[in-house]
Amino acid sequence: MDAILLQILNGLDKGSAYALIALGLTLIFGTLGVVNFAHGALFMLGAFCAVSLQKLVAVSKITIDPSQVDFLGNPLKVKTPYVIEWFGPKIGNAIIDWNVPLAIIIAIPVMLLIGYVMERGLIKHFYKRPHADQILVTFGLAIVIQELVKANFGANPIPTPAPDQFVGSFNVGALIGLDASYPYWRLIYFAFSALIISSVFAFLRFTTFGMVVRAGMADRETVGLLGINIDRRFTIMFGIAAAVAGLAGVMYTPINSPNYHMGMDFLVLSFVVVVVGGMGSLPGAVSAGFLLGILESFASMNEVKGFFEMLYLPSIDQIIIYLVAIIVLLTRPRGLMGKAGVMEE
Amino acid sequence: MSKFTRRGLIKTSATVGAGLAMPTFITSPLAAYTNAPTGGSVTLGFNVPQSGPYADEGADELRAYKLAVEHLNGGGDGGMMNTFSSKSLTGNGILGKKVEYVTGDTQTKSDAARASAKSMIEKDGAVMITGGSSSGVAIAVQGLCQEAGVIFMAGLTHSNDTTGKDKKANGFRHFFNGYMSGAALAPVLEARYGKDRNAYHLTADYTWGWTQQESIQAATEAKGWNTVNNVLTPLATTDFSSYVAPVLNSGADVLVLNHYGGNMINSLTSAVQFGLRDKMVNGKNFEIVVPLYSRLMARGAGENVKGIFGSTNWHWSLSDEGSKAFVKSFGTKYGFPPSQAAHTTYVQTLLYADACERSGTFNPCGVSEALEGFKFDGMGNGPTEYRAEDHQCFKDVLVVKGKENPTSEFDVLEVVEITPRSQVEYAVDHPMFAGGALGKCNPGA
Amino acid sequence: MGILEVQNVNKSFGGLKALHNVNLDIEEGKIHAIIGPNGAGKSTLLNCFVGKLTPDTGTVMFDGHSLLGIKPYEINQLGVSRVFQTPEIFSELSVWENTLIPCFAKRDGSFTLNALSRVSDNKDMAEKAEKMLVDVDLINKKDMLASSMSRGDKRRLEMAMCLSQNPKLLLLDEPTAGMARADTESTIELLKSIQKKLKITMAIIEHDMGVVFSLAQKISVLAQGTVIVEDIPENIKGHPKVKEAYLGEAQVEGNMRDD
Amino acid sequence: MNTISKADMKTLFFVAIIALLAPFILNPFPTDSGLAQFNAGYPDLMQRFAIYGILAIGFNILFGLTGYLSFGHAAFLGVGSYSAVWMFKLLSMNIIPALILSVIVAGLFSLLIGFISLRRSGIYFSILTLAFAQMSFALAYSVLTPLTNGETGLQITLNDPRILAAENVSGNLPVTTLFGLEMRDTWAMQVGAWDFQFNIGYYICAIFLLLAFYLSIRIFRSPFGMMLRAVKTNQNRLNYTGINTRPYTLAAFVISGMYAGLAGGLMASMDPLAGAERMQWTASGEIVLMTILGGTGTLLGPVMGAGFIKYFENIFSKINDTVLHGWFSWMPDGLENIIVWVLHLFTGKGWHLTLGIMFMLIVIFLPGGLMEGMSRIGNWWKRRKGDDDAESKSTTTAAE
Repeated sequence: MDAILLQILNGLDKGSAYALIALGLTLIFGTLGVVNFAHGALFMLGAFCAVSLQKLVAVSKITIDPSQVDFLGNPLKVKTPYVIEWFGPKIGNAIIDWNVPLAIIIAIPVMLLIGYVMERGLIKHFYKRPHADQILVTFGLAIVIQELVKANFGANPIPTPAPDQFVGSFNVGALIGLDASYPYWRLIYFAFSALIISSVFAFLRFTTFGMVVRAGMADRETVGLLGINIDRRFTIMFGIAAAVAGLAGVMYTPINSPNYHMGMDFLVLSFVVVVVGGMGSLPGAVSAGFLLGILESFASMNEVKGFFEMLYLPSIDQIIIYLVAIIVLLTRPRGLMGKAGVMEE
Repeated sequence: MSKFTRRGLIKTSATVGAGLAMPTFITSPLAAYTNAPTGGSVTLGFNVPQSGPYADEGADELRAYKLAVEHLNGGGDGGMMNTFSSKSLTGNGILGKKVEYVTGDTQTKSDAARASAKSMIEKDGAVMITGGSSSGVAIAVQGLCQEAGVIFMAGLTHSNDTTGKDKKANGFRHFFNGYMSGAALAPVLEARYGKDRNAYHLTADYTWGWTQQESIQAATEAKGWNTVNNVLTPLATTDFSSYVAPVLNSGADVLVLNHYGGNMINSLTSAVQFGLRDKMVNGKNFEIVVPLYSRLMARGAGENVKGIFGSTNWHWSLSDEGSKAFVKSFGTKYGFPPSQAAHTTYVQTLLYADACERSGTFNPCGVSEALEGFKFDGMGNGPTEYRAEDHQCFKDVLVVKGKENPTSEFDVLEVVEITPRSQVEYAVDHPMFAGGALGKCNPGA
Repeated sequence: MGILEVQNVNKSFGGLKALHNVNLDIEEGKIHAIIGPNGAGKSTLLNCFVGKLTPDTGTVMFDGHSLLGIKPYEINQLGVSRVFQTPEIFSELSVWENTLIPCFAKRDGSFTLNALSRVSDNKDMAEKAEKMLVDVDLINKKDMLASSMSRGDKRRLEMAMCLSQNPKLLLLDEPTAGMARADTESTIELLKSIQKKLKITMAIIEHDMGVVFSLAQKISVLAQGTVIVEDIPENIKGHPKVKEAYLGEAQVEGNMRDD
Repeated sequence: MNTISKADMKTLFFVAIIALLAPFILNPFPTDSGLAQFNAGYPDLMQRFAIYGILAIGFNILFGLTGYLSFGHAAFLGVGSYSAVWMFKLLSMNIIPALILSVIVAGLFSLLIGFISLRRSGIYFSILTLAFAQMSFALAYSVLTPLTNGETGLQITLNDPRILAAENVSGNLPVTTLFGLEMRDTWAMQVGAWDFQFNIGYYICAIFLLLAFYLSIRIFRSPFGMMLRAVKTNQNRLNYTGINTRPYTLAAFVISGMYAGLAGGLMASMDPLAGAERMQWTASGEIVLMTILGGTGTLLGPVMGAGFIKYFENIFSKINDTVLHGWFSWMPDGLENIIVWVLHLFTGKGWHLTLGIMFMLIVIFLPGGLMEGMSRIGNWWKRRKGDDDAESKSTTTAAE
């Protein structure tokens, strides 16, 4: 039981990242009709917002300490971050320590801006072009973004730890009479994702803006005929989608050290998630994200692997996502919640 | 239209005619071996990952190569050439020819690596290929060099197979291997953690992972450890939480992570997040072991590596003369200490050059003969020997531990023990290295 | 006994009953029009004939075969062709190639991998296609891209493609919708001449009462998912039930008066 | 010959000439000049141009003609390579049995995957093919190691059985041959400062490329090809014309799978190694990029796209700082360093960046891919020469 509870939590956690990226992809696809292969790159950029902030707060004053030597035998250069100089060790260290949560504040405007610029500068010109062109140009953009990040930050992962308070784990199982400890930060990640997802849904559901956008997603022309500037709203939605991906990236950094190709690692999986959920369906994207996350976690359990090995399917964890995608698409032609006629031509 | 065509045609045929009239057709001179250098220079091919997850490692390798070329051509402070026990290198290139080099991108894919190596051989006339930072790539390129008739001086490759079942006469490996990691680590682990331990292995599900796991399992079991489980993890895994979570309830008190690179960082991070290191199991502190460490990659795991044992080929904090000389010239040139990848590739270049000098030729068969059974010192790691039978280098292996109080961002690992060479040696026909044949050296052409 | 017999067909979408006990009998060789106000279920009914929808209950028999549960291409192979509201042609192919496609389609639906001969080497097909284009007066637009033609020409092309298969039943879904007056007239003439020459049974769904009354030999009026009247055109005009069904649809009333 | 039209014959002839003279055309710069870096006329890259050309031609039959975007085509390439290497290991080093087996195995594999995936269309089809290919990759990399040799890739070794081959006494690995002609044999010709390489393997690849190209012309112009284009533009009308599209799409899928198998087999014949990465989604993506970059649905485009990407991968990645400094050494030091620093971003390890930028530029400004660029240049040239309309029109069609 403990093991199952743990794997459900793991699944929800993995699913959170899938769901957030898939949600953004679907928002962009549903509003603008654009297949955005650069969405993984936006996730990665979010993560690098945290890395940049980390580098920024670590900018240091260098003093020479003759009592120590560096690896070449020269006097050691001691670095003291300016934030510590200015605010004293207590606040300074706290700022450095709370880098990741602070990065959220920075990431929101930055990602909104990046999304806005991307849409106005590039994507806008591709609305009427075939999906293949959209894929190619956004893929090209993803490579460019990725390589620029690599040129700046290198290819190795960069550790960006969570604040000290959140290091360690919490016995979630104790709440229901089991014994299952789960890391704090992963719990926070899940809660944060749930918050973001529900705010996006609430925003679409309860605000006038959201209602117009939803109406536009269903029938763009009619809403356009009503004299509403739907394009402008869709541009904003692109920014929001970029921000969602970015926030997913920021919060993900303490879970796994970010590197420049983390976006590509998620991209293909997110597309599978979107399609399994059904192209254009927001609830579909979110539920497929969590579903695949949980299935992936269960597939990695020794018992499950052993069971499938008896069925001559060794290493089920390698293929589970793709296998599920195939089964879902063959039994439900348009994914779990897809609408007819979307992207089928 | 017709006018234009006719004029065009006349013009073209005139050019062709001129081309045919001019030529002095010379087919390439009959050479004894592939890419025999003819002019005043010799070209080496540095084939390293420049894109993909190991790009930083590749960049460090490339820095070391450039340094080695500089030293061979008489520039800089000469680095390890001054401490190297063989004194045939004099700083006037190799056999009097200036050393030039070409670089390529392996992309850490065996296919791309071979394409890149082929272009070096076919287009640039490289007479030796070196580099790489994964066993798959090393074995693939080693096979190519064997076929093409050039020498391959392997870079980072840790799989037993490189000098085991996939060994080739034209390929040489300076780096250590999975077996040696196990042999070096096991006594240290026994001393620190005791005889009565239950180990749980997480292993990258491909050839290197398997051989690494096999080696460390055998070595620790010989010390009395019990292996609880070995779980294979897919290469593409980025989040290891679902593999780490079951470890606690398995009854194991040691977790061995047979992962490298990004996989290692992520699995170690997950394991630490799940609080494994704070747990007591069977009345003992729970421990994590990472058999193969790379300083560059360990940095990516940040705080999480502190106090965790592993093995490494070389480390810049070594205090022998060779290491000191290398760290000095590398550090002066680039401003930070070299990684083990840089050390390996630097040494490999020097060793190749030296073998050419000693044999008096670039012919792969001559070079190979000079390297086989070659004993040397002064290149870090103490007295070293290239074994003739499998072209594996035998030298001391370092057991390291994540440093508790690093003084700089490069100061991630500390050397716990230098395991003497005798302890990590094995017979040529050891079962983990069986199968495959070295074959004969191939000079190509 | 008609060539197409529809008996007790019911179809609901969720809670909405689109078709309710529809009975229809289309006689061989006649032009049969199905009319009705918006939302009466005309299109749903048509989709049940061609395999796009399967009725919940009831039967649709064509020439002794049930049309239920079989694929559109199988229905076509039985001899049913369909003309769409917006012409469905191969818009990225030339007019010439458009007409060739039905020529190459085997009536038994068998597949042969004819991948090595040139299209133009198949002389009999080329002749057949050429004749087809002459018939619909498009021969001088042979090399045009189909998408660049006028709507009337597209309709004629589509009609030609359907007719080249010698269908036993031709289904027309608002064949003159969105057409200019002149195009409408010529389409009516075309249909009349086809019917005269080839004696093809036709079922037409139409909004334009002018077209209906100048073409149809029999009319079924559909309202709220059920057939309320089925009779010859003369009796439909001014039928109280029909008036009732169309009540409020002033435009249609106007149309009827106009005639 | 009446089997293909004059215009197509011209195109074929053009390709044949280019293929024949490739060692000259691709080596425009003298060997010792700084620009020699840009020369692509060495055997391996020329072979790759031809092989990826075949792959892209085949992919175009599926994507360009039929409109089905497969994201898993690399799987067939990989399967073809594995089959070929196994033939080298088991039978002999002759490439003919290897190629035959690769085409057959890839055909069967694509029949299986196509049969299932073609039940869906649009992006759902793409994801199904992607899923199959990724599963193949994952399994080939780990579980199927006995069959594929996993991470390292399948290679020939000295102790392979090779039942049809004579006893190997040399102690060296045998090389791939065509009835005694060694694939790696190269005849080098020096003309002045130039050095041209004529490689047997390349010419064999080129012959297969021409055959593949010829076959693709035949398919494009055949009733089958017309039917495939009809599938792309309007499946609905086809259905209402009594045509079941499944056999057509499946045939197109299998044909393009067999092309990919042939390409994989040739790849292994030129260099007897089959790596699992050949099946990864990025490899499939590369095929898609090649086709779109060159010009989807055109005859020549995919081959050009393939050449374009392979050129970047192999040439730009080798331009390192030393090379750059060599080029600009005539400049004043400060300026030289600045220029090298800027270019350094785009070459060597930055070649991906250049590739990404090129993708974007081409897609933005040339929606029809490189072929559109070609025809634009052609038209511009025509207009400059004051040719009449009819002439330019006929050439545009021919270029297709």
